[in-house]
Amino acid sequence: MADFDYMKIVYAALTIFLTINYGLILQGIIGKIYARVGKRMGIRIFQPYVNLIRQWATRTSISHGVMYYLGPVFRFSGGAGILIFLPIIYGAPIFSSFSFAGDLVLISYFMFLGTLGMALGGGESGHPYAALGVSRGLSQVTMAEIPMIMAVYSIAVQYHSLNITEIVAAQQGSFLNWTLFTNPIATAAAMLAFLGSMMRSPFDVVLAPQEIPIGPPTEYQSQFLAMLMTNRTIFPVAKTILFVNFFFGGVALYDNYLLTFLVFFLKTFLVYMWSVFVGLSFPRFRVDHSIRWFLKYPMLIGLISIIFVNIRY
Amino acid sequence: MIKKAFTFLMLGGLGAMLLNFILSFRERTALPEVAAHYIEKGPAELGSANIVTSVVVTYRGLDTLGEVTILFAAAAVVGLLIHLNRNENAVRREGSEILKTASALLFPLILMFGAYVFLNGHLSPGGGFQGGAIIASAVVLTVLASPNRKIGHTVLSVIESISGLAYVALGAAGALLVANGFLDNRIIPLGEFGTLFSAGLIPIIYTLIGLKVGSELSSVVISLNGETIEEDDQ
Amino acid sequence: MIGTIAVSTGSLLVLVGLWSALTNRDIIRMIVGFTIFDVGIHLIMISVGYISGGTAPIISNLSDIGVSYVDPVPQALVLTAIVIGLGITAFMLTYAVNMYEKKGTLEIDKFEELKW
Amino acid sequence: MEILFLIISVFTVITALTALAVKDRVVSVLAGGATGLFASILFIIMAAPDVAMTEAAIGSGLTTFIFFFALRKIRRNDQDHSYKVSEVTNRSREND
Amino acid sequence: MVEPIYLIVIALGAAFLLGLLRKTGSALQIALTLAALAGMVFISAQWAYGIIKGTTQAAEIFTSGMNPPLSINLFMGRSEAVLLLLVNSAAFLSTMYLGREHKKTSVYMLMLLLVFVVGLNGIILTRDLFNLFVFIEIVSIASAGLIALRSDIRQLGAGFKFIIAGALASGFMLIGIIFTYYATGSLNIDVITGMMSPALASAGYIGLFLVFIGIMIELKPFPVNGWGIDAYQASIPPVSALVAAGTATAMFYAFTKITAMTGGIFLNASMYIGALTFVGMNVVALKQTAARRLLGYSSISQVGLLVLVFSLVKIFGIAGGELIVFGLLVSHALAKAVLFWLSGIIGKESINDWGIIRKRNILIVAFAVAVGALLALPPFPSFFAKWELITSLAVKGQYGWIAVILGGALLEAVYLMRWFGNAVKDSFNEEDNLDFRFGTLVPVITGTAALLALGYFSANLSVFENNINWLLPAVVIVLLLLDFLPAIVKNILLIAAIAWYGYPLLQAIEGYRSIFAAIFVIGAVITLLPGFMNKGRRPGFYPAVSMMFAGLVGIIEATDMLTFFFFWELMTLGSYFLILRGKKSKPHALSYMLFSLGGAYLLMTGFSMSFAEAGGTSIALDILKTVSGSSLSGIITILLAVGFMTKTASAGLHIWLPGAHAEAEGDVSPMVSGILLKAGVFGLLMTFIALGDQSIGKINIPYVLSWIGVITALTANYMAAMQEDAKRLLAYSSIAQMGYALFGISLMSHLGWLSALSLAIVHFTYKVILFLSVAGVVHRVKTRNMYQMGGLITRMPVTFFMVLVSIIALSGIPPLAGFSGRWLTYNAVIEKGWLLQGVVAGVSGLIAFLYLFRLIFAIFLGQLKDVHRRVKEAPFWILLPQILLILLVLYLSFFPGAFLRPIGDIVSEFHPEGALVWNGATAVSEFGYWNGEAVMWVFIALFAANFALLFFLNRGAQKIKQFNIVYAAERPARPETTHFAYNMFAPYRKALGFLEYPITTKFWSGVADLMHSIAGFTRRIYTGNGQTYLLQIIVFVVISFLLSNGGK
Repeated sequence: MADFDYMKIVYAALTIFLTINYGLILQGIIGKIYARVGKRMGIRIFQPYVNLIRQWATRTSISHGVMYYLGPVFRFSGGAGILIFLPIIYGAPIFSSFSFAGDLVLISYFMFLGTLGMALGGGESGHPYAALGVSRGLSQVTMAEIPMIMAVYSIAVQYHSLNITEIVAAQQGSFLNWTLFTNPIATAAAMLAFLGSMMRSPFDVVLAPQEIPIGPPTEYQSQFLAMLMTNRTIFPVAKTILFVNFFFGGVALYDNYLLTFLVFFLKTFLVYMWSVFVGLSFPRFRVDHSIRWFLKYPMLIGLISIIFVNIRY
Repeated sequence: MIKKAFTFLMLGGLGAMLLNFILSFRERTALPEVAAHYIEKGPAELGSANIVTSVVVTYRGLDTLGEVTILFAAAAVVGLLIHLNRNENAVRREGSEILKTASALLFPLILMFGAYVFLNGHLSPGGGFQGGAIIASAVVLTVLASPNRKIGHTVLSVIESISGLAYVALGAAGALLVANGFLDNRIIPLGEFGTLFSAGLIPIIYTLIGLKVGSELSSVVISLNGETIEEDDQ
Repeated sequence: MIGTIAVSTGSLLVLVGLWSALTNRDIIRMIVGFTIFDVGIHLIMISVGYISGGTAPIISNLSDIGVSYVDPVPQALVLTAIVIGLGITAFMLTYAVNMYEKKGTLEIDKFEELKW
Repeated sequence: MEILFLIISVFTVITALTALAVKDRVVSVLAGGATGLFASILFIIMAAPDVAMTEAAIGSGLTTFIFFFALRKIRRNDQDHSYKVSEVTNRSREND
Repeated sequence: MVEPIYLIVIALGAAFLLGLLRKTGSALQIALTLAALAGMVFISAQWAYGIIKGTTQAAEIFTSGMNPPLSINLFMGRSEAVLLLLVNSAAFLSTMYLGREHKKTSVYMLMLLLVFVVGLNGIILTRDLFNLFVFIEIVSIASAGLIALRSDIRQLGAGFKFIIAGALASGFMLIGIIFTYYATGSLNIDVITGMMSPALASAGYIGLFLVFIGIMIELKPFPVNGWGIDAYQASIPPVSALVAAGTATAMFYAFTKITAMTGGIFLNASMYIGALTFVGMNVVALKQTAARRLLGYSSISQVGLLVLVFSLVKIFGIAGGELIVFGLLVSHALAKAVLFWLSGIIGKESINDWGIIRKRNILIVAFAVAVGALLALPPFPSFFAKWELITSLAVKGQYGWIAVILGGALLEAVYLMRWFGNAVKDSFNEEDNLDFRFGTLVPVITGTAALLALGYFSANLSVFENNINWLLPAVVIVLLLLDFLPAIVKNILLIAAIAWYGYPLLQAIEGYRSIFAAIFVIGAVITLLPGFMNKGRRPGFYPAVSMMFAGLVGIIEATDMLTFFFFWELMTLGSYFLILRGKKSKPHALSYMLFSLGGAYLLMTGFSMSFAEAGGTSIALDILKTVSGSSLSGIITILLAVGFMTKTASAGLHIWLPGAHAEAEGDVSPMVSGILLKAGVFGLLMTFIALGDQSIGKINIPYVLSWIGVITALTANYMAAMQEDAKRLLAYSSIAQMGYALFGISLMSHLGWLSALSLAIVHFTYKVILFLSVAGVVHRVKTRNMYQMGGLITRMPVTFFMVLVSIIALSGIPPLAGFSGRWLTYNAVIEKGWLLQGVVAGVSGLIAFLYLFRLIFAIFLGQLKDVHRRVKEAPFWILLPQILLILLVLYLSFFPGAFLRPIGDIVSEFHPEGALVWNGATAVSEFGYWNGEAVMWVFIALFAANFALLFFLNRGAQKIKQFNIVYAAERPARPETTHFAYNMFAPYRKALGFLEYPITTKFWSGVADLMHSIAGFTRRIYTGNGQTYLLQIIVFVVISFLLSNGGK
């Protein structure tokens, strides 16, 4: 570790901070859109800021136990970890701080750390709905990830690499180099998988116990919740960035920083919107339905993408 | 019925096998080598006029010892089974007076005849087995005549054992002492050909066999008649 | 010729004896079948040793060579076999008697305690 | 000689068949003994006096005796113990 | 040197003398009999020793002072001497055993015994055809008498059937003898042998045939042996023992004489009859529950095997065939005698009542030894004999016969092992008594000891050079003898022994073996630590566990196939005993044993095939390499791979594992799951290192295996997620992990193998931890059902931490060590291009989360049950090994390079291309990169920062009461109602339930049912009717004649 560049820690912190802000804004906008589609007023754009700060400011003197305590820690470590392992903006060392530590396999698996922590924390609360939610979530995510794994293999073979930076690099030049156009089937499969992992309708039954009336996160309150909320702010962004990197040419560093951020915003927003759009259009699946659904078209598409790259590359 | 037909079919198969042999069977015109040796050299070698006897007692003596053993085993099994299923209280019908008298008269005669048969085994047809059987038939007669009479079982078994032991001992003596092998009859001089005291051990062995077979068969008969040899033992 | 007749007779006796043993359910008569079977075998054995015009292998005079004798070996074997046969018959009959005492019947198909 | 031999052979087989065919146990045993006796005549013709003697004394004589002792014991036990069922079966056996 | 004729003289003399001693006390009578038999044992031992040592020449004994064709001669050679020793010893011991019967049977029993022994000796010694017949008759009559020693109706019926069948057989033989005499003019076996020419054979054909078939019937061939089996069943056990050890041996020897005499014209017939008997009897035995009848079936089947083997040896001119036959014969005779004696001590009719054997441990040992010898397991003579047989057959290309022999042996294993399982597990009535006394014990112990000793000697007699390290099995014996010591002492001894032996071993051994050696040795020490918990003696545990570890170490050390196979079987046997110790493990241990044996037979075939392909000279393991180019290499690969896959429990061959591992004792499960399974991986690696990438036709074997591997992983993970039983869950998880390992190996590349090997190591660590944790929990809460637990984190925090770390490691989540395997697999899959398999592997990895969450949640989280409020932390001795291993896991996680680099070097030896490039702590592959240390630091930093933040902000938080939650507007009062753990993944099951459809189980139970219904159908030929048996014999004779005479 002698030659370690300690500035990277600062960069990483900066990355996290910016992402939190971006995520909060995104949440506000999307909340607004959701409401408007439903002919409601909706929240204020900055309402997520308020919520988050309020939670951070509240204190509780309740804990259900060690794992309950560690749940949010795991969760946030997982979310933040992904973010700093990701090369966010191609060519900008500041925004790809720890991407030297591993490739996309690392990121795909690191994602589960948070999930696991959350599951365990919720579990220790002793609340049956927490476990119920976890079991549903796990059930669903296993199947939802199938097309994703297929798509990952597909593009890894296509680019002959597991290195995200290299994958992004290969898509530079023209938007026709994007995976979206060079390997549309894999993209389709991955985008379907994306739906499953974004916890939105039709795949949000996982969170349903919340509504009747509490689930894993709501057994948490105050700063525990705040930590979870922070993670929920950055995690979708991280995920979106990953998809942008994979399929939509990534975000290259332009000479004009504003342009860079504009492209970044546009791409991530649109990708994020995809899940919102689907969520608005379809009713909720039961878990066994969604499992079966993922085993049908998404998997088929994934299979085609694999066969495609097998033939082509 | 089907079973019988099937049995018939299978015995037919067996018959075909035998027929196969019958069809290829030609009566011998000359003796095989070994048999020729027995006929030609046998009398000089062993001193027995009856070649069958010399074959039985000496040349194939081990067979005969085995044969005696089989009879011994059979008698033991009969004794064992009867012993295990003793039925002391059975009342047996007495034979008629005529039978009783006849048996009393005949008994020593038959015994003597039996002795004659086995003593002359090396000279004429007959021998230990036939003589033994004749002795046993004397016992049969007695048993038929007076079924409830106790016959000297102990005597029988002593005779049987001693003759058996002596047989084995003489055989071993052939291997151990004078002659060339187990059951060799030449441990005593062969004597003059054609006389009673000739052919070395053969008449002695045949006598022992006769005694043994006679006592064994007798004890079989007695056992089957419903008595055990050593009732007094219990 | 005598030899062939004897072999044939022996074979027939073998078959008749077996038939009797195989089809009579009565144990006593099965045993009778076996004695007949034995007699048949003995006949076959003796006929194998028979030589046309041969005399019994009892030599009255050491010097009369040239007389044709029958083979003494099969005769010795048969002698043994007959005694063995007696042993076995006695043995079977003892069994039969005991079986009868235990079960009161002598039908072979009543003794199927052990099977499969 | 051969004719005699053949005739006795035929008798041997006939007695054997008799032993097979007759219903009565006793007759069957006797016929079996007779088979042995006829055979011993055959043995004599075939120059086997030793065997003939043995067959007559043991194979036919003593064996038949033993048969009768066994039969006697069976019959006697029939009277000693009353095996009702077996008697019935026995009788039916002998009748058919 | 005493003349052999005195064998007969002594016995007969004693028998006749007994007649005189009728009136004396029974003690004298028995003493006389035993003295006579002891004399015979002495004479035969003297000859056997002299001839084997070479100090004595084989001797010919002429009776009546004439030379052989004129008189009957006996022959005392090596075979005769050894067989006589065997037969006479069996007779001596059985007579000892029979002492008690003597009172009831008067002197007759002893007479019959002596006569019987005379007959056996005569059969073995004589060289005269008619004399042979006489002795056979003696044996027949004497044994028919001995059958009826109790004279009950069963014995009488059986004895009568025995006599009439014997009379028929001897009648045929007599006709045959006279026909032979007619054709050859002689009765002397040697003379006839010398005369035998094709012309003569055809002239005397019927005669020779009848002699042959007569002897054959005496050997009780299937299906015309109902009379023989009835006799076995009806006799009192010591008599059956004598018949099985004595008569069968002598008759078999007579058969060999006759075969030689006929110039081999009936070898084909005897070969088929032997095979039919061997297989047929074993099939029929499947449905048998009467112990002695079962033994009867088994005896006859073994004789069938002997006949078959003898015929094969003669037909194909197998060198050293005599030793093969002898090994089998002696093992069988001794083992069967021991079993019959045991059956007498037990005194129970049904094999389901044998639990009473546990009243005396020595009896179980004897039982195990006898069963082992029958199944040709090491270290018994039969093991070496079978090895030589199979290799020789392979050299001759007789794979069909190999299949028959091994298939039949497997059937035999089914009922013998089932019986053994019953004996060890079934309950028994404490009030029942054993016939346990000096006279019954000495025979059993002598037989057992003889089997063990002979095993040692037969290894030296083997024609193959082997480097079996007898030190290893010796440890087992020592522990067996020390079984009376307290468990703690034995534990110390065993650990010390392993350390003492293992430490130099680990330093000396190199290459991929060193990895497995490390797992086995270190694993052994670590998993033995919990043994210190036991206060008592723990009888039987240490011999078994030492046997397993001895086997594991042995396969590592082995350099030749025989040694490897020896220790492989030893390991299997030891682990079987271990598994069988579990409370409800009876059926699972059985299926474990059967699958293992099946696998072992495949290995044996594979080894033999490669031995044959390589020229049939060397059995070194290295010759596997030389056959990689041969035409059979594909088949060899399949045989070996499938053989090893039974051990790794790949899909289709896995059904034994869940039960076996779950039902095993707490500290046994980690041994069998964490350590033993690696033996299969080791074998697979060994196979593919030597044979490489093989194909059969256009089918690539590794490709097929890759699919089997990932499907195993997928289905097993799914099954694991559906379990309620914590140990079953872990067991399925092991299956899945071994599936990954298989997949890794099948990739046949540097990265693939690296992943498989690293998986083997890390799987060892976390699976041992998990099983031990669960063992600790089960130890405390007394149930394995997870839904009956819950909330134990507060009671068992250390255990919880162990499980937490292990499941993170197992799931492959960075930063812990399990991730290395995943990362390597992805890289390897892309490199190889087998993406679909990669996808399945990936999906099954996801499904693993389901069961891991279930495991930790259902046990440790949720609400604590009322009954568990006073549960304590797991005992120290269960925690200690976990702590040691956790340290290892953390070390491997921090420095993945520390083990990936050396392994990479080892793998490079076989697959140099595609190796990882190490750039500091970063591993770089063709596609990606990964820096384990950096990930670890990032994680620690994030974790620490977040934790510090939360802790600082929430410093006052207090743990609240258990029910301080509200759901459905209620405050729960009972923990049972709020623990969501039963059928946890119900929706999953609803959607994917088809994966649970037990195809494999259905298939195997279908096979089992089929075999049993065949058995049920076939055994109806044994009607119990003596007359039917007679008819069967005649049918057999006629059909055999037609078939064998077909060409003429």
